[in-house]
Amino acid sequence: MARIGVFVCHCGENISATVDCGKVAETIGKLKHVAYSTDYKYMCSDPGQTIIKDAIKEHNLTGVVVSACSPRMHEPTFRKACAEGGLNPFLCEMANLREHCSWVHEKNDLTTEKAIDIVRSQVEKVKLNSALQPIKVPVTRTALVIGGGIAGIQSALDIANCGHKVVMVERSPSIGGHMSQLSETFPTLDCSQCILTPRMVEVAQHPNITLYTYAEIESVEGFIGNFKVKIRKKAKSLDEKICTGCGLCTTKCPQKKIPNEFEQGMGMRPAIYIPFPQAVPNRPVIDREHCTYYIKGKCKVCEIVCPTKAIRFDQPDEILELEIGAIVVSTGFDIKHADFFPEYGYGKYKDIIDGLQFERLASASGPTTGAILRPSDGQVPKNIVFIACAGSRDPAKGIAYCSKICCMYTAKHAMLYKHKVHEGKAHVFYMDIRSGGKNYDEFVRRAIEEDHVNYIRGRVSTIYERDGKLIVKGVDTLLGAQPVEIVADMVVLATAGIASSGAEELAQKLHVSYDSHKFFAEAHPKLKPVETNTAGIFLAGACQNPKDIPDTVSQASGAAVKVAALFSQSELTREPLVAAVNRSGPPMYSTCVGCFLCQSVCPYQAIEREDFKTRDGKIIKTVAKINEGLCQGCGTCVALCRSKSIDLQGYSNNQVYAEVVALLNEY
Amino acid sequence: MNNLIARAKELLENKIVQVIVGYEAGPTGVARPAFITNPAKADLLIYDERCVQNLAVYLTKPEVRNLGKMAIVATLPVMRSIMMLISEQQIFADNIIVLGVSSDGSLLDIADIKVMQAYIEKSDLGNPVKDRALLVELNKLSKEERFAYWQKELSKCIKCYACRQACPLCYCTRCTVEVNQPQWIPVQSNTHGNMEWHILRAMHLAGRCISCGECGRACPVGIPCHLLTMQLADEVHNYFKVYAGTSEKMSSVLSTFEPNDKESFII
Amino acid sequence: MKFGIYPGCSLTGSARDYNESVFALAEAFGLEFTQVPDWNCCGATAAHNLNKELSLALPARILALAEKNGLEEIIVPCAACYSRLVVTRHELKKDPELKNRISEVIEMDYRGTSKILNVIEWIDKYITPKLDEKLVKPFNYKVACYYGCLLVRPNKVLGYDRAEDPQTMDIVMRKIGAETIDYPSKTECCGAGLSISRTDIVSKLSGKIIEDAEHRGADAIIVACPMCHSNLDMRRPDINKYWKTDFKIPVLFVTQAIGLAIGLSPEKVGLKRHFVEVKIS
Amino acid sequence: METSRKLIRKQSLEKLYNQLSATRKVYAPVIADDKQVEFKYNPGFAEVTFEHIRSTLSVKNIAFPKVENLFLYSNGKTESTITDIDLNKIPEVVLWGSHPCDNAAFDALRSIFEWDIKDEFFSKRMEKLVVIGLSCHLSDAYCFCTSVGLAPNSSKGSDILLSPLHNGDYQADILTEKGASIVNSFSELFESTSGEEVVLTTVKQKFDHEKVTSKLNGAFEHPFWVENSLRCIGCGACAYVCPTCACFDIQDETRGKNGKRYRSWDSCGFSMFTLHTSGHNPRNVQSARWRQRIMHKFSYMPDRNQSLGCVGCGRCSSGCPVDMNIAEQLEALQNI
Amino acid sequence: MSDFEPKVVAFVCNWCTYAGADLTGTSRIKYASNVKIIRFPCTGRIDFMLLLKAFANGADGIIVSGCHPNDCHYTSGNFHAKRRWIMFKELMDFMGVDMNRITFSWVSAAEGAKWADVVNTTVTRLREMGPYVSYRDLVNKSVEEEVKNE
Repeated sequence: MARIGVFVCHCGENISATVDCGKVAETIGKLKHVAYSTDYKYMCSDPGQTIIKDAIKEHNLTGVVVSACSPRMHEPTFRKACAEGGLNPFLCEMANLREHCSWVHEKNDLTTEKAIDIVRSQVEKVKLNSALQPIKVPVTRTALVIGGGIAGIQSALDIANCGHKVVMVERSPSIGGHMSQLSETFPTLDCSQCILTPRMVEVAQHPNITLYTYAEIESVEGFIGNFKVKIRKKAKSLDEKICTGCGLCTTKCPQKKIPNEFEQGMGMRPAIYIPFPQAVPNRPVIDREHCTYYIKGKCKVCEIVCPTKAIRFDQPDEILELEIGAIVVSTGFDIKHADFFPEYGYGKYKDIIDGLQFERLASASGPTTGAILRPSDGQVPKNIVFIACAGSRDPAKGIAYCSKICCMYTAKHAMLYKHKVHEGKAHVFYMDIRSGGKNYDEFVRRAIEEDHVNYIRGRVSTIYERDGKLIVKGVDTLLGAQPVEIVADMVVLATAGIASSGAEELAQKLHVSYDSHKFFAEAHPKLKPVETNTAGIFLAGACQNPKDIPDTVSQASGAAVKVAALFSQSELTREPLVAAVNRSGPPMYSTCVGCFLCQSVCPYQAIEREDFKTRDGKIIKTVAKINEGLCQGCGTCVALCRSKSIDLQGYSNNQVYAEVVALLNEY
Repeated sequence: MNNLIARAKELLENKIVQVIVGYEAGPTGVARPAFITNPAKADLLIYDERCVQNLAVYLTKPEVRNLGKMAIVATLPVMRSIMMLISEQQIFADNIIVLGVSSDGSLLDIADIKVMQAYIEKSDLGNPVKDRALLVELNKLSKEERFAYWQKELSKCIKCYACRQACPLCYCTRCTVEVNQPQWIPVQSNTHGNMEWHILRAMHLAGRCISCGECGRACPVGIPCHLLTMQLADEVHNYFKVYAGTSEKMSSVLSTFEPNDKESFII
Repeated sequence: MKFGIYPGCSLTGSARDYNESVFALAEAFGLEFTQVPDWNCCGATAAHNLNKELSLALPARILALAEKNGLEEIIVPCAACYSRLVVTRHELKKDPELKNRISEVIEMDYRGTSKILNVIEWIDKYITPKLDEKLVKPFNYKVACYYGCLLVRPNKVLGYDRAEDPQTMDIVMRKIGAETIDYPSKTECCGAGLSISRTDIVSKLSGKIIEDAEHRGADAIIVACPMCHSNLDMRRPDINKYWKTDFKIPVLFVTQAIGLAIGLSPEKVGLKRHFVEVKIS
Repeated sequence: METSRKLIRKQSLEKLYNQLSATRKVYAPVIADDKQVEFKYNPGFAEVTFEHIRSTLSVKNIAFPKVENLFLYSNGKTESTITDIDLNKIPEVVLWGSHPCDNAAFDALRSIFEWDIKDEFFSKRMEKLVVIGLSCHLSDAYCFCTSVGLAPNSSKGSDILLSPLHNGDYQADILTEKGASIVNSFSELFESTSGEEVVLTTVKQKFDHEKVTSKLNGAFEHPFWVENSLRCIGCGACAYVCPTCACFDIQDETRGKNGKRYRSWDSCGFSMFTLHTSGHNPRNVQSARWRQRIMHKFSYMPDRNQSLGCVGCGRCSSGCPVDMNIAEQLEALQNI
Repeated sequence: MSDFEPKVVAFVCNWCTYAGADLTGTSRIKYASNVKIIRFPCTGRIDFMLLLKAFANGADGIIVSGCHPNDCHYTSGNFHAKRRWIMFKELMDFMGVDMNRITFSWVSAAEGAKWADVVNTTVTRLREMGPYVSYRDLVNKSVEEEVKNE
């Protein structure tokens, strides 16, 4: 027989001011199976919790209903108290008399009656609660970091330094990401590569890190602690073990007219190439799409010149299968290019470039070795216009968000230009200057005040070319919406940061959600910014939304800590509020009939197949089975299941049914 | 019909299948299901306008399955049922030979599932004409009149579950009505409980009903319960532009979604 | 199929040259039109500033009349009329309740079944396919296609060409042998609705467009809107006075240019009605 | 009691009906809107049909309703109180115009409900029941009363049996005290017999039920059952329309603190009928359940209840969605 | 009818509407006390049969509420729920059950005021509609049916 204890809290006067707590306790005390019912000023206080613990022992309670505030507030508190009192914590329920009753209704009989109804329905529910045990899941202590930009590098190093194994996968031939393309970084104007390359080398040399470049994620199965990941190592067409990275092949390759990705198309590279001089690993790959041998069937110059005979034209892609415990997604971002802007000529004007292209122009290792020159004619631009918010914060362009980094890098660009072209004039069109961050606003002020960059608050409506110049037509809203026309030599668009190409496909492989802009979605915007909705998969950097280097690095370290925390024990404990498919003896095994419609309804791929077989291996029946490691307990499958073969622990059919009946009937 | 018999004989004689599920004439003249395992008895097979039962219900019946590989005489609803059963992993396409019959009774050449799918796709997949007319009539009534109509009809229900048993898609080994923790549907037959049962049944067939009308035909007390599932089949098409049982990869309407599914009643 | 034509006020008044060229082309290509019977004002440009229902009811009546008379497609040469008709169709499609209300106002059933074609869509669909065989005098000039505002905006509603740097007219012109220049004033404002009230502004704005076209070496400006034409052509003396210039670049309707290219006479396509003399033929 | 035979003219029959239905519940057959024949309480005489072969449902519900409350309960803090059903509230009912097969079925039911201990609900209802039966002048291919020892004019189970005469009048056989008491109350409506001939249908005998019973003994494992039940879909229609099927389920239904225990019809044809808590199901396939149905009616009941469990009404076959024709199968059974 | 106070059961998801209703409380926004809330992890968990059970047990009205589309804590439970309610509503309409007695809404954890508004408009509407007599009759009649022969 159930023996339920009911504890009605006054919450000071928060509840008792409108609800007659004594009457609630008294009325509920008369119910069948209620062994103990009392009210108290502060149930959550130490003495209050002691009342519960004592009552559990004294009355040998089989269930507890704490009638107080919202369970979202104190459910963990009271469940813990019950556990300390010797009762399984999942045999404790809360009746929400504060947020859902006393605070929202006037003091009258109806309010007290409602309180009684709420408590009664929880009494009926708790009678049907089961003593649940936390779920234990084993953990493979190897992390996978997807993406080798600064976010991935930071995460990988942090995790590896905690003593855990890390596998890093980067789809391009070298790690380094966008940061390796940058010239100097705000707000300190230190050289990006100078601070990044040591980290890149550290990754390559770290005993705990295995690096796969030119590789992509093929598939991800499993769940937290137990992922099975397939990685496709694209053929680099050479034997990395033999190759010394001398680079002779790259200089002899006859095909040299391929737009260089690293230079944002502002330089050319051969078909066999090392993306940039500091690349890690510093070994070339053959771009089969452009290589003459793969296109026409002959050439093989690289093979001939290679001193170590490392070229392997017939090398196949390789598929690796790895056991992984946690995944950090750090796939970064892309930017929109000038061709996205009709009003700026659909990309047809060579001297309208984007921010990353400017970075390459300004970089000492870039195509102009750091000289700011017009792409069209190689002249030094005397008049340069920077346009912030190119695409960003523009719902009409489908990008309502702020790309966050552009204000700062535009100021940096203008400064770099002024430092290199002293007599030149730099203009910045902006909407607002968003320079929140340590030393950020000071940096912008320096650009304006010391480097005399002309900041114009307004948008640019159109740019067109006339007589070899770019006519920039905009407006100065601080001068009463005065039209402004600048005859410029070059325009730099601070284009919107967007999700990295392939982000959507990757999200689908990982089964993590993503927003309408294809940025990966965090589990909670404030309190779980590095987690995803899929347990065991974490986010770092700009794959979540555009962010600057300090933010990226912080988040990457945050993700690393999440991974390290997960890896701190050999098994993981989870709340047991998960679904379960019933089981019974043969010949039924389960009432599940195996239609597997629940598989398509489950957001977490938590539903698996289980075969029941005869001794000689013939399948008698295949039924659904919940993977407790994956199930998050939403219960959508439960409501869908026609034969009611799935139930949700903590919100079972029996429990919710009892709640409905108890809310509406006299007892 | 001769083609059908010849084909059935051939299949049995060559041991391609062990049983032909088709129709025969009973002693009172009604057509009824027949299970022919002996080629000599293939002559019993008939196909004419009396042959209306949806034979797909036998595809999931253990004792019929035990007979071995089967060939089934399949009208359009049977074919659509087969599609649903494959998509819901209850049967395997490889284990069945479909002896398709067209609406005029001629034997179709259904070589495989692809051919069957093509045949289904070019057929009229809406509800049967006579039922469409009934639905139109009912939809014309006021809400109160409809409530009264269904109360009257469902008061007749004796909970024999012939509607459920006759339906090829009600293949669960345990039905919700047999769950007693909690007792979702009262065991006894009363109008209210009967109504809950028929709501449950219709909802469980939402997006799955292939409009064969078998449930209504099976009802011994003449409740037009097939109109409930057929109304939902109409609505499924209205809202989601799909007909059930048109592909072996059919994803069920209620277990999938589109983010932009349109509704007008959620505030 | 029955084609309808909705001329609107301009084509029967200030833009008779346009009207003549459209009909001349149709005749040359064996196409026939039925004028929408009992047509009324489309409401441009004033109605939508005053009363939304009126601004929708006027075009809705035109469309309802077209439907009623079985006109599956109607060509609307005037860009302003085109804009009003398409916007109305869009608004009424979006809001069924509004559609019912407007149907009551016009006392006619409006369903939205007639297709609305602007002049370039019409050319693309019915003229271009047979253009090669009829082309006798390639239009070997450098031209600046001027689209103005209403032909391509609001782009999301019209769904025609692209709002910035539109191309459709350029493509048509290149088909008849012209060289089209790339210039930024394609969709700059001509002064449009201020044509009567503030001719100084028209002079300023239209002048900039003409200057840009001339500067880039165009021999002619090509338009597809009566309002554009009148601002660039009829207002030329004012423009020249305003800018103290002597722009002589002629302004042709796209239909006139095609007409010339297939060998129609300048009179036939209404060139004689222009204010700025057209020395092209 | 000594049976007697009277004549009742057509007009008098109407008077009898009207007077009976003015004073008590009369359960009589009518043809409903959807052409189904159903029994209703106190329909107008004009509505009452004399021309039906069989009603869709049998009339067993008058003694064995589809749902019967057994007792009510109320849960208190520590104990529950039980309220019995007041059997005296069960009203007197005249069953009018039911055919001999249905009336004979009451005897079969009695053999179950009053086998060892008397089921007080059933017994009370039977006690309050007066049956004015009607011999059959119509029959169809589904009828087989003659094969189970009955006939179109069997008097078994009737208190009064009416049989139609050629001239439209009715012959009334007064068979029991209850019958006599009705005739006595309305003696002015009854006359002496005229010698006019009774119109009866003939029902062809399809099998010999004793032979069937003896064949069944030992036929438990016969392949017949699987072969002949393949098309059975396992619904409960046959059991629910059957006048002699007596299986029931017992359930508690609680709402709030009050509840009731009731019994309601069940069917041995349902797959879950014999499911054990362990998961084991002794009759786990439909053939076993079909066998049970026939065995029960033609072997176990004759053996233990000294009564056949079938009256040959043919409802199970006419109502079956897949034409499981019981007479056809019994005919075949006697030759296995 | 003016004194009539409808009984309303609300089926809400834990993450949005339950939290939203908590916010209504924290904001001390008053609303009608007729509504009693049952907490579910997700709208996807809400079985349509529970709605019928609420009516059968004497509810005059029902509120079903969860996270706005795209906001589901479990990413897609509310989308599945939406389809389920579409079908349920159409079936109920066809059977003549009064769907004006059920309010379906999306109330986020931030919409405390919207929750109060949803409750108040529902209760006001139900007060005007009066008790759900026809459904209650159906249930009561069914209870009587059992004793029809007595």
